[in-house]
Amino acid sequence: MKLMEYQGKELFKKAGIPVPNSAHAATAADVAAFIRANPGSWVLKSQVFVGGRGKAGGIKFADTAEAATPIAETLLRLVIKNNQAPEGEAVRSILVEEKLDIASEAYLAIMLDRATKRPVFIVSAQGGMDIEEVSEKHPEAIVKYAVDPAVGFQPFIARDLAFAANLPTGYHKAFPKIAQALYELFFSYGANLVEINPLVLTKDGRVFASDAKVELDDNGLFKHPELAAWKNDSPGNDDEAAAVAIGLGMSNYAKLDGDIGVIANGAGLGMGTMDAIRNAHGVAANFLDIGGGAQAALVKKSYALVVSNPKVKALFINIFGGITRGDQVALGIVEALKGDDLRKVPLVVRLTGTNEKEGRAILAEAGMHPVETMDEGAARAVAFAKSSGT
Amino acid sequence: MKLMEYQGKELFKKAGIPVPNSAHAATAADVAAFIRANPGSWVLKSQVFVGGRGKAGGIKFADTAEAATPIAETLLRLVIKNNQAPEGEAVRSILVEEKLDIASEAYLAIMLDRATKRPVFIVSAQGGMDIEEVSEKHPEAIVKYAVDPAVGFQPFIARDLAFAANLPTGYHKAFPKIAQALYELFFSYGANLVEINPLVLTKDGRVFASDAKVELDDNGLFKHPELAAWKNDSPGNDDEAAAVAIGLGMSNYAKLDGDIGVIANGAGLGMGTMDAIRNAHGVAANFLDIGGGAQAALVKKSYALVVSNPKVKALFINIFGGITRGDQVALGIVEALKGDDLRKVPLVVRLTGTNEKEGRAILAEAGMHPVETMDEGAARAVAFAKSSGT
Amino acid sequence: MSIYLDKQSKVIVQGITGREGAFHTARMLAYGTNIVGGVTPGKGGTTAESGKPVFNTVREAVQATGATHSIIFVPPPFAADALYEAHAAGIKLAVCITEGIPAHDMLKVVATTPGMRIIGPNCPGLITPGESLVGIMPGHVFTPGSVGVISRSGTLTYEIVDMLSRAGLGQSTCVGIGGDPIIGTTFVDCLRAFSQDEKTKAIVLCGEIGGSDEEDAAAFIGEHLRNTPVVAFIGGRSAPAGKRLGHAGAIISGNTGTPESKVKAFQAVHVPVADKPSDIAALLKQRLELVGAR
Amino acid sequence: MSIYLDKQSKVIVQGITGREGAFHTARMLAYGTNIVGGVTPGKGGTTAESGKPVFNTVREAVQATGATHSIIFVPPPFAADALYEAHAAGIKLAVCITEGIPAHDMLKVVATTPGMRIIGPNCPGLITPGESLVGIMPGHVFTPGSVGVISRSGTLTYEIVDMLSRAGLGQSTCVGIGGDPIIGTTFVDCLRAFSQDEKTKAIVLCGEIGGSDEEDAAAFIGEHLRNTPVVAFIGGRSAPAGKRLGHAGAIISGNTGTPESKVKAFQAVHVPVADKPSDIAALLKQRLELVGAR
Repeated sequence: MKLMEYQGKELFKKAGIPVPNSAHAATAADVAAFIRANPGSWVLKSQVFVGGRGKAGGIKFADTAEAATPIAETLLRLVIKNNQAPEGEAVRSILVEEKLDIASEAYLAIMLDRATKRPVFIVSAQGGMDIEEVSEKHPEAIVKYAVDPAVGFQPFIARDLAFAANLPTGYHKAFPKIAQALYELFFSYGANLVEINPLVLTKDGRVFASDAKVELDDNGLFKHPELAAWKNDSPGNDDEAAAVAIGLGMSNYAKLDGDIGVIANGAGLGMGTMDAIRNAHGVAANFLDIGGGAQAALVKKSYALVVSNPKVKALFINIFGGITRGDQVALGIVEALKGDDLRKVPLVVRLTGTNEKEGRAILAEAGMHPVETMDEGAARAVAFAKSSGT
Repeated sequence: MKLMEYQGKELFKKAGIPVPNSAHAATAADVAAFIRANPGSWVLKSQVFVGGRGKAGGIKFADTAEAATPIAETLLRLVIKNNQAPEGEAVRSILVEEKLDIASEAYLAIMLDRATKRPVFIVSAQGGMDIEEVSEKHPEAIVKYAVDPAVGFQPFIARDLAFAANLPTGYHKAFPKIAQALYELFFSYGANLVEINPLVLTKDGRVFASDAKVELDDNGLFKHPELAAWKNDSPGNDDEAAAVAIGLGMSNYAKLDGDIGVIANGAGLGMGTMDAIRNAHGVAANFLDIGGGAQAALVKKSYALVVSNPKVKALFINIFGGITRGDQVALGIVEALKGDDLRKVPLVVRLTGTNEKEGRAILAEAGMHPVETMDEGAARAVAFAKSSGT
Repeated sequence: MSIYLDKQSKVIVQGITGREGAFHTARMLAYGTNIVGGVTPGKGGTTAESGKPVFNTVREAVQATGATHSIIFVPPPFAADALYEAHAAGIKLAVCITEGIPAHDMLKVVATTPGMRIIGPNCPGLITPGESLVGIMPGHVFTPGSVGVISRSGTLTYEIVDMLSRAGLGQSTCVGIGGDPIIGTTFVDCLRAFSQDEKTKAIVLCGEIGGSDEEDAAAFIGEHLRNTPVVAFIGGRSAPAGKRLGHAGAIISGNTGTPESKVKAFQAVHVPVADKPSDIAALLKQRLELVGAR
Repeated sequence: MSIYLDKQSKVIVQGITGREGAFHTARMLAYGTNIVGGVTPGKGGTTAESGKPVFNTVREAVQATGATHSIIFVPPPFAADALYEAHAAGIKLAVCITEGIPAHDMLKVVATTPGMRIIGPNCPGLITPGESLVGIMPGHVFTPGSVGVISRSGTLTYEIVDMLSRAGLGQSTCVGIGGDPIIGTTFVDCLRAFSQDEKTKAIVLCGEIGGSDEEDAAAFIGEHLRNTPVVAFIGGRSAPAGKRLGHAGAIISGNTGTPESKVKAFQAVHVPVADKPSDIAALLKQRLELVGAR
């Protein structure tokens, strides 16, 4: 689950990480009212999940309520795009934040590192919008420390990072406390990533987290029921909600751009099935992994979810059973096709592995004859979709 | 620092360990008033640090305020003795506690184990007053588990202990939560020992910590300033307070029964000096370790503390300097003997090790001539004490 | 020979009386796995459906049976505890089938259970064909032979192995290492084990987009397995960037973990990357002939 | 030869610019210890009183000097952090002089710093006479020779070594293991090292009341050092039961840790226990003659 800046900063505040004064506003009127009540220089920051909002014009300044109103209206109509999100993301709300008198911008993050199997601190004295460029062109300006989870955070880690990254001395007093608080937040919320970019040193010597990027591990969310409300704001939520609604894991369904529906067991086979469709010159309409050990009812619901996408012209159900049993899958398919409540599309089934014989018998009784291989199934599904016209 | 039962139970309550209803009372009138306001069957438990209060008559029952008054008066006059504390300890106050309808008594403790360098859980289904006898006669009835500090408490540990100790099934639901809470208390307060004996299962199926023994590591107390008030109640406090008052560690001074004062640097040498005095057929009046790196002022204050004990007839200052410097010790001795504000007793000095030459020069100037060895010094001090008459 | 598992390996099942535990215990026994008992707290002293003894704790089970291997069918909130329990009881290899374990739980488990090899979590387990299956794989697609198989995916592995078997390429040991961000045993761990296994003459490596495990594997192959025929496959190459498809590992972010970076890494050490699973067997045969011809 | 330390060992001082750190750095340098630098955060790039370079972090110090040994003069609340830092920087042996470290801090340090030997805390350090001193011991009482000395006490060790030296019994290495409840290196660790050291021909072991380290040491001697002359001494035998005299270790509780139990354990493996420090040298000479006569 990704958090928006204002949500991340709420966690930061609780953890004792200094953040600038701010107010979260959903309308231009709210923005203006807040600035009227709190005279000063303010930054209006578009709240979106995609990166690059600064370069896309999503961050503006205002000194008065009057100046702020049209700016806020413009921001709230903005759709922010970048390479990773070409379709763009509409700005949802605005964080009105104290304008800082910046002396220096540093970078501080902790992420879960697969390779070392440890939480890794990443620090640079050259924070700000161009951190990725710094990373590419001056990798030596970025320092890292992989924390032993058995040891946890220790003060020396912060000292080591601050000295190795050559943080300006103005940071030295505040940095260890911020690094420790950030680690505790990372640890207690089971985060994949916590990032402060920039970590600002002001001209009067204060240090603030001027941005907040927090990504939590979905598998650990059950330990934090208090965050459930934010879950609804999280991107990809429509697909996740649909998956969860029928009893799948939240990342087991994703709608895509093509016209061939996919149901597979296991994420690997699901992706493999999409690859096979691409190899057969088709495009998948979705990714759907029924998980391990799915029962008939779940197979039926998965069918319903896939065909609820009107783009779907053909469906390829590709099962290689391990923990999943062929008979349960076959029963689910037969159930799904009964009656008229679910849309029918040309269907290709491939069914092998655990309880394959029982499953095939059930399908045969219903007049269905599975294909033998994934490649064969993909080719036939693509042919069905093409023959159904555009 | 040792806690009394009522203090330990306060920590238990905070940690979520179930304890019986109770009130802590300093006078018989308070006891009676509480029972009058809360009719029922109550246990009156003498609050002392020494063990064996049950066998010594320190625990009594009362169903009415009238019955309780004389009992409480008797208890508050009681001095409880055992093998470890032959001089006895006066009862300070009374814990008035709900009388439990006991079905079973178990034992649960966690202690810091030097040998494994781990916190060790100790569990027995045969708790109660005779746990030490159980330990001697039926060691197999006592099960242990050494927790890896890098891993910490995990639920399987409680399951393993409960099954291995054959705890009655009535305990099984409550036990893992209590074991976990006890471990967290042990860990977060830096305890040397936390003990529940007995852990009572009542006839109506509830589980309670019916007693509480908690001993905290003095070195870790700086992390818990909120416990400072209890420190004053802790046994040995007079000696500890005297030591801390002059700037020594709280366990660096202990008054003993003999007549030969001892000042040494290092606990090992301090104990060695006492041994040497015993070998010379004398008895030490105290243990005093000036610690490592003592300055002259501390040496003078230590002298003052030792001679403030009127039993002291002779003083043996035994220094083998490592981190402690001979010149500072010599300066302190010279300072102590100046003027009339401090009592003078026959003094034997032994001074060797770091800055020995400088120290001897200072002493020589003041007309003092150190002995060469510890044995020689001990013998001379014993001779001084004996010749000073009884 | 084989790696990690053979006919003699004594296996217990943590969660043996649960729905999945009982079902797969029966299948593993049918395959010939030397299952010696199982654990379900509170059911100690009883006998499982499969006829195997049930113990209250792993320690009891190990003491009574001498088990060295464990397979864990336990829900995500309790899986880390099950792994700690296995480690404390002296288990040497634990297969964790459970999907959905918090990554931070695994972070700590992996860092604090030295001496115990963990396969998974969120994996199909491992199999030494013809000898022992400790997992949820469909045993009948595997055949004994000399190809070592390592895979981040579960079901895709069955696909690949099925085709290897049909092409007459039997397997020494197949390890499903799991697709989670933090796993106990990596490609490199398995490659190292295969490099010391006399029976394994060739290796198939089935990776995925995301992470850098494949790049690390390529580096190891370049250094230690230059003379062993290896064929790789990268799943999820048609996945759109930024989308999350099931395995948390399959996130593409920045330039690391892209299919291109992985393909490049393998090609640099002369490991062909199959375009689709059905090409793997043919590519491996070519490589084997090449070695044979030398 | 010697154990843990020799003339070549490169040593850094954590807390080199503090009062104690600076004082003992000068004394160690005077003894001949190969001190290559020190660490004080914020003073990196300067030069200490002793003329040695100061670094901001242990990592910098190790990178610049190749140090393998560290001695720590840091107040109790920060000592655990200093030990973690030494470990993370690759230090192989750390001597922790600090007195008053919370036992729970040491519990975790000891459990999570594999590969680094910790001497102490609350100890006088170690010395290989004539070669190197990493500690706060008064160097002049030590003489090179072949007696290994291990002691839980600091100052009492000086006493004992002084008498050994006067009796012509030089020392190979002397280790003050410290008197705290949780220490990094135990009697048994040192005995094992001495048992593999060719130069060490005899051992003096200076224990204390409390704990079971002496009993463990006796068991090790019985198994592995039957042919080495060993003499033991137990300090604090006149301490009243239940009283706490300085070292938390010196608590007598129940029947464990009593002087009687320790004396009995040593006598069972034919290790004489001296009544007083001044008897040790004579007892050791007797033992050496006995071995010589065989």
